[in-house]
Amino acid sequence: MAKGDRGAPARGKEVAGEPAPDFVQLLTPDGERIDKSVGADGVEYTIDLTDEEYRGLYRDLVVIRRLDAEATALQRQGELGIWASLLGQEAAQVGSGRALRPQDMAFPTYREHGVLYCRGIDPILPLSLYRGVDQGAWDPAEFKVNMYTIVIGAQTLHATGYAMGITKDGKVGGDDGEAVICYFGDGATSQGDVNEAFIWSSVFHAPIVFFCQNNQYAISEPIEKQTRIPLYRRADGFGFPGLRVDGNDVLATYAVTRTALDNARHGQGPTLIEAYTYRMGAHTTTDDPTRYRVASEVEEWQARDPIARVRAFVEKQQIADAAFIAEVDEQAKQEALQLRERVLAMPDPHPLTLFDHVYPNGSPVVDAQRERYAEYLDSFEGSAH
Amino acid sequence: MAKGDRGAPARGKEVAGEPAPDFVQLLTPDGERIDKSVGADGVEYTIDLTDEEYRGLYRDLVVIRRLDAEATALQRQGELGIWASLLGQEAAQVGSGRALRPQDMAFPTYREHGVLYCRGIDPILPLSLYRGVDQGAWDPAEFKVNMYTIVIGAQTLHATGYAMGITKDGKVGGDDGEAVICYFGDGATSQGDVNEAFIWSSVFHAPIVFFCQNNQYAISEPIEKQTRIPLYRRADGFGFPGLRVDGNDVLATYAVTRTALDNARHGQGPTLIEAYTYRMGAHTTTDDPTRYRVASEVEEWQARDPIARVRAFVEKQQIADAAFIAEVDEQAKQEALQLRERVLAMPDPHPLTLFDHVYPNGSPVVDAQRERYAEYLDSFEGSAH
Amino acid sequence: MAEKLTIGKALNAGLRRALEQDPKVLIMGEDVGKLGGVFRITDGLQKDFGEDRVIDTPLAESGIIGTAVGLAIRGYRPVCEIQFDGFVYPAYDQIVSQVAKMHFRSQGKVKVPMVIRIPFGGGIGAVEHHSESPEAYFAHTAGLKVVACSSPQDAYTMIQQAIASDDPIVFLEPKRRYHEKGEVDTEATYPLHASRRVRPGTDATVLAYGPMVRTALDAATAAQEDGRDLEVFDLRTLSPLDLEPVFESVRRTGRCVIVHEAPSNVGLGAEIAARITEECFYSLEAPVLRVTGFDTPYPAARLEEDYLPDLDRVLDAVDRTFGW
Amino acid sequence: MAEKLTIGKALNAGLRRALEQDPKVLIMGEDVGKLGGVFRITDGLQKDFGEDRVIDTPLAESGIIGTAVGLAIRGYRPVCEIQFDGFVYPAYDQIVSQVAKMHFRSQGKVKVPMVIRIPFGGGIGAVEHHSESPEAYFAHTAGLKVVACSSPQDAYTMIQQAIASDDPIVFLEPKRRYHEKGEVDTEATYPLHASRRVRPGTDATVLAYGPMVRTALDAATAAQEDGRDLEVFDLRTLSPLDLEPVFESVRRTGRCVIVHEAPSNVGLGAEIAARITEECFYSLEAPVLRVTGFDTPYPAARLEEDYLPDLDRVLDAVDRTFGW
Ligand SMILES: Cc1ncc(C[n+]2csc(CCOP(=O)(O)OP(=O)(O)O)c2C)c(N)n1
Ligand SMILES: Cc1ncc(C[n+]2csc(CCOP(=O)(O)OP(=O)(O)O)c2C)c(N)n1
Ligand SMILES: [Mg+2]
Ligand SMILES: [Mg+2]
Repeated sequence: MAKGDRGAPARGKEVAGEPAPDFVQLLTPDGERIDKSVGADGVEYTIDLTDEEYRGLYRDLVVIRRLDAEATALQRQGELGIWASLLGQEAAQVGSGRALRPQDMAFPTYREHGVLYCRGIDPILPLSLYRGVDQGAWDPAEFKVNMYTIVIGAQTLHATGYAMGITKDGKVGGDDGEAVICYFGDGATSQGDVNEAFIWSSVFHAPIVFFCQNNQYAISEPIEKQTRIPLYRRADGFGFPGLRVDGNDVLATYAVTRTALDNARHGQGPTLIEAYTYRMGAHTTTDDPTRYRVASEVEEWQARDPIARVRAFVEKQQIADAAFIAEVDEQAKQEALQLRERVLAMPDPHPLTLFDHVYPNGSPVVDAQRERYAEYLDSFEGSAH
Repeated sequence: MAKGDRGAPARGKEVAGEPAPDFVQLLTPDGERIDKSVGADGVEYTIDLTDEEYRGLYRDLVVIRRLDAEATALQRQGELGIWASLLGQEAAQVGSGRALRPQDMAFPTYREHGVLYCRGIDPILPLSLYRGVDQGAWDPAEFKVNMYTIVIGAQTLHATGYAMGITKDGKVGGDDGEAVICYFGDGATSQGDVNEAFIWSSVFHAPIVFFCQNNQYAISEPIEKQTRIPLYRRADGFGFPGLRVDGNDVLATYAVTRTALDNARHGQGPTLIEAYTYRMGAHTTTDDPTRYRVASEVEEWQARDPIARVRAFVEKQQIADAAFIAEVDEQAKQEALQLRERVLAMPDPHPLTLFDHVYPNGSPVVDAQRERYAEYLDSFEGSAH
Repeated sequence: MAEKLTIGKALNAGLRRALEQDPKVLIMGEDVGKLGGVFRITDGLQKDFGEDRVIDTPLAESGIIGTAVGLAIRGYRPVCEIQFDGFVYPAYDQIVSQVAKMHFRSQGKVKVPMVIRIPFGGGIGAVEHHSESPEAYFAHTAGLKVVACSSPQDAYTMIQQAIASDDPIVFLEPKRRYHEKGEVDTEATYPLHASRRVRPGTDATVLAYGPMVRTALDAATAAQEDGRDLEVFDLRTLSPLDLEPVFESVRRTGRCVIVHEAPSNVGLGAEIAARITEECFYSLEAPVLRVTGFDTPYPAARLEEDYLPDLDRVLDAVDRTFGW
Repeated sequence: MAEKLTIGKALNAGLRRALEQDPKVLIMGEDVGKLGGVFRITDGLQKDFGEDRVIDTPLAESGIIGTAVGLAIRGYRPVCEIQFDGFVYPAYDQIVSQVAKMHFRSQGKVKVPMVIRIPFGGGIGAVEHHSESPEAYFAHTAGLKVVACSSPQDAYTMIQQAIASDDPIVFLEPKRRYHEKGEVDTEATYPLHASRRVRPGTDATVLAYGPMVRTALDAATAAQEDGRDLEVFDLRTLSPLDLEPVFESVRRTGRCVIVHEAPSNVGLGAEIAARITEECFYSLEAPVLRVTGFDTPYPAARLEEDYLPDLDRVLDAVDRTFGW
């Protein structure tokens, strides 16, 4: 698949240098604002933010990228077991993450570090999972972000059920209605669970936004291994709207996600958003993408960087000056530094915590094993062992 | 959902008494031939059979219904453990079954007795399964019909894999190309496996026809519990054509299935056919449909009977005379009688066959259990036990 | 208040009471609403509690369990019906990787208080996939609890206890016994996760659960005629097992036979035999023997009487423990 | 011809030879093609045998196994890679209800000669779902065979035998040992479904398979220093088990310890303990003891050394059998 300048092969042929008619874009790679953009759902999208808000988005993007780079470095140095970098997907995550209202609930995969950041989750928390210290450190109820899900697609059904619960609670139909956003990748769309989630959401008219980050790869497999047609069109067969957005455009992503969430909370049912983006790095730190993709492809996408275009925009529009840019860089640096220090200081879990929380009500079998293991550990105490 | 005269709620609103524009119909419930009918895929369908062929279809329909009634009676009399009647779905099964070419392969559910009949499978063979004598009596390779599959949707992946094998064998691309037909119900469309089968078939461009008999119910659940939009439209989201046919019209069903199979064998990939029909009887003999549907609905569908319209047609067109009609009735009666006698005469399996065929290469564990059980059975020999 | 109910009706009454007592309880599954389930266990519940609480779902087991997880996270207490044992496997991933692990992996922050009801076992003359005994698959899965009822009383009480518990519980119902009747004391209280001695005896210990409890009791009655006094346990909780009372019994009798329908290989019987041997090593007069389904797929209906443990096979095993 | 290979490379060489020898052999799975698999077990095979025979599939495990069934019916011999143990469950229905039963239910008319390769077990410091030991779930399933390799020689030989067999086989690969090296005789022949004594000894019998074979051998070496001579078996075939040689050993030693990573409850160890007790009742000096993962979900990586059986825990169990 040729990946054109705007990266938007849509229903018909992709026209190089032009966004396909149904690819929502509000900020070009050069930082030019597009006033209005019509989606595949026939809706005209636009956005009007305050300067403060534009600067906020820029800040998010920069900080998130910096923290991500720090995590990658920490992994290289052996401080994390593995890391799933979001490099290149910052706009998709910040655009959608900032579009959430406080009452909304998010169900992430394992790569949504940017979304977590937008929800106010301390960036140390996802890192404990990747360090191997725990398997989920933040409280989903407190931050309204569920735990990471590693089994591909499983969270789409959880999100759907949660959304059904919103309806049962009578929390749809007004501005204060609640909605769910469910994240998943292009590869995930092939899983039975994800398609079942589409069916259930449609049948129960659930207040949910399916947010697919099509980063063009599922580990080594390009999108052609999962579908012959654009992914957003999957929604057609299930009876709810689907649309594609430039996932490297934080403004367009914000606009379409905000609209879809608001539709959901007002009782208009599900939407599938395909955020067309690119995984600039490896799948995870254990992956070697040079085995399956060419450098020129990566370079093409480099030219559509999600941060560069916002910077160009805020500078050209004089929304931000050099001092602001420098300040954000400094903030990012400081946050990264703190993150590093806190990762290094993270204590290992005590062996016996292994037996905790297997069941809310406990189990005599687990208790006996804990006790026996404690005695066993004690038996080494003082020995040269 | 109101079920109109032609039973074809399609993309827009259903127009009572008129087939919706994309519902392929070539024979009205009154037995009037429609010359041409355009499907949702934009294709114009027509059919031109010889009188002999029309009579043949009529014969199939009548015999199949009669055998089915006999099986239901046998179950009532305790001779079968359970029976899944095809009553009302004869046209969908004969139309599609007769559309198969000898080299094609079918993957049925548990209700495709009519398809089996068209493929030349002795009707006693599926009955041994329902009698509890075995779990699959015919040779799939001989008749090119795989075993019945009871786990909803599982066979759709088998069918897809088989179709991928056809491509690997280079058996697509000409008139002698092979194709697969995969049967499933409206309820099955909600299973992950079925949607995965759509994805795989699309991605691998497999020579397969997905034949969904939408008989309006999955046990007690009406079609609205599975989808908000017509089922044939599911294909849109996966990138291959889908269309709806009057499943009570044997001619239309034959025409669309024949075309779809020929497209597949010529390398044009999958098609989804939704045969819009009705389960006139209970789900199985253990079911009580009066608990979940009203008599008037059944009566409405009675007026669209798949056999009555063919009879009206062949009589009006003088393709068949009273003698022919009587002869077919007599044949059906005779075949049913023979079936009954043979069911009653069917021997019970020997206890030790329980241990047969667990593994192609056998297993010492199973062998030991067989041996021990044989000794155990022997120990009762001669005892009053 | 005591009344005579079948196991099926007792389950229905227990579900009804759970729905009455906690508005967060939901029932979901295929055909559970208007039809009341293919076994009528949920009969009348949708009529009385509405479509919002008794939900006819799309035909997708992974969807049933997966959305139930989400509903549980939202604060609901879903009771999922799997129509037949053989149809639970499409949901297996959601059950073993999500339901079972959620509380552990969240360090207790996320609870998924769900009940997964499964009519299980054979003996009803059904076609394939309708007579499976999948309990070992769940008992081997840490994070799940597994229970099986065998009487109307337990059906009524245990289903309510399971629903009230915050643990995710696989609830196995002995489908071939749905029509068996017994007294139900609607106010009875006793622990959910406890085995029960259902017949005292002195000569050998017989263990069973679900549909095989009746078989074990019948065997004990028959053994009485031969002058053998069997002690019978209904295990009731399959994970965690409650074996202390069993150990006490085996220490007395020195002989033990375990009965279940599931295949022998790596079944519950293996675990129980291993544990008893560990705990009662010096008391055993013979190895713990297992009377189980064979290590073959569940056969066609006309072979199931051969496949399933029955009174004679239980007695044969008891005999063998005496002949050791 | 003998050469020194890692387990990973031996598997690769075995797969290559199978592809060469039978044009019906296919390899399919996620990332098995261009990437050569996340563990590089299929490295270079797509390049040499083409996309038609080494197939990068959509991301759907049920699809992988389900289409492989269809390909097998069509006459192919698919070798399916499941990327990690924890991702086999979406395919569980296809495996236990379709793959396992097809030959039986068709009375031998339909064969599905498939191999399902699963890198299994922990010890690699991974995140959740990447360190599971699901063997009991498959061994309890009649109709499946289950084997585990533990050395380069077996990796090379067993993978070819499994592919050549008409039985459907779950093939477990000890992922944490992929990099361990050993001699491979490419012409070696021996049976697939046989356990193997990998260390003779006289004092107690230790049983292991897959990644734990090395652990058991290390324990035996350490025990030697304490003056205890342990006999070690690599079980190799987990279903059907090949226990005759083990019985012979236990009758000699009177003591037995089983080691596996999977949780204890209803695990392989339970079956083996039960069988040994049945067969060697009068020879046992102590009950058969199990050294296993705990009955908890697999923990975070920094706890896995506590979770996993190691040399010390094996020796501790051996000690306990002597203290009985
Ligand atoms: C059920 C399951 N199968 C396989 C895997 C292994 N795996 C982890 S990530 C991944 C690719 C996911 O691709 P995509 O959905 O596009 O998300 P991305 O990683 O690109 O964000 C795979 C195959 C898994 N985690 N779960
Ligand atoms: C996986 C699975 N779940 C549940 C069932 C029980 N069951 C048997 S038939 C059926 C309804 C099937 O409906 P549909 O697909 O419309 O086919 P129909 O019976 O109407 O021909 C159900 C739920 C099953 N066989 N398999
Ligand atoms: Mg991706
Ligand atoms: Mg139906």
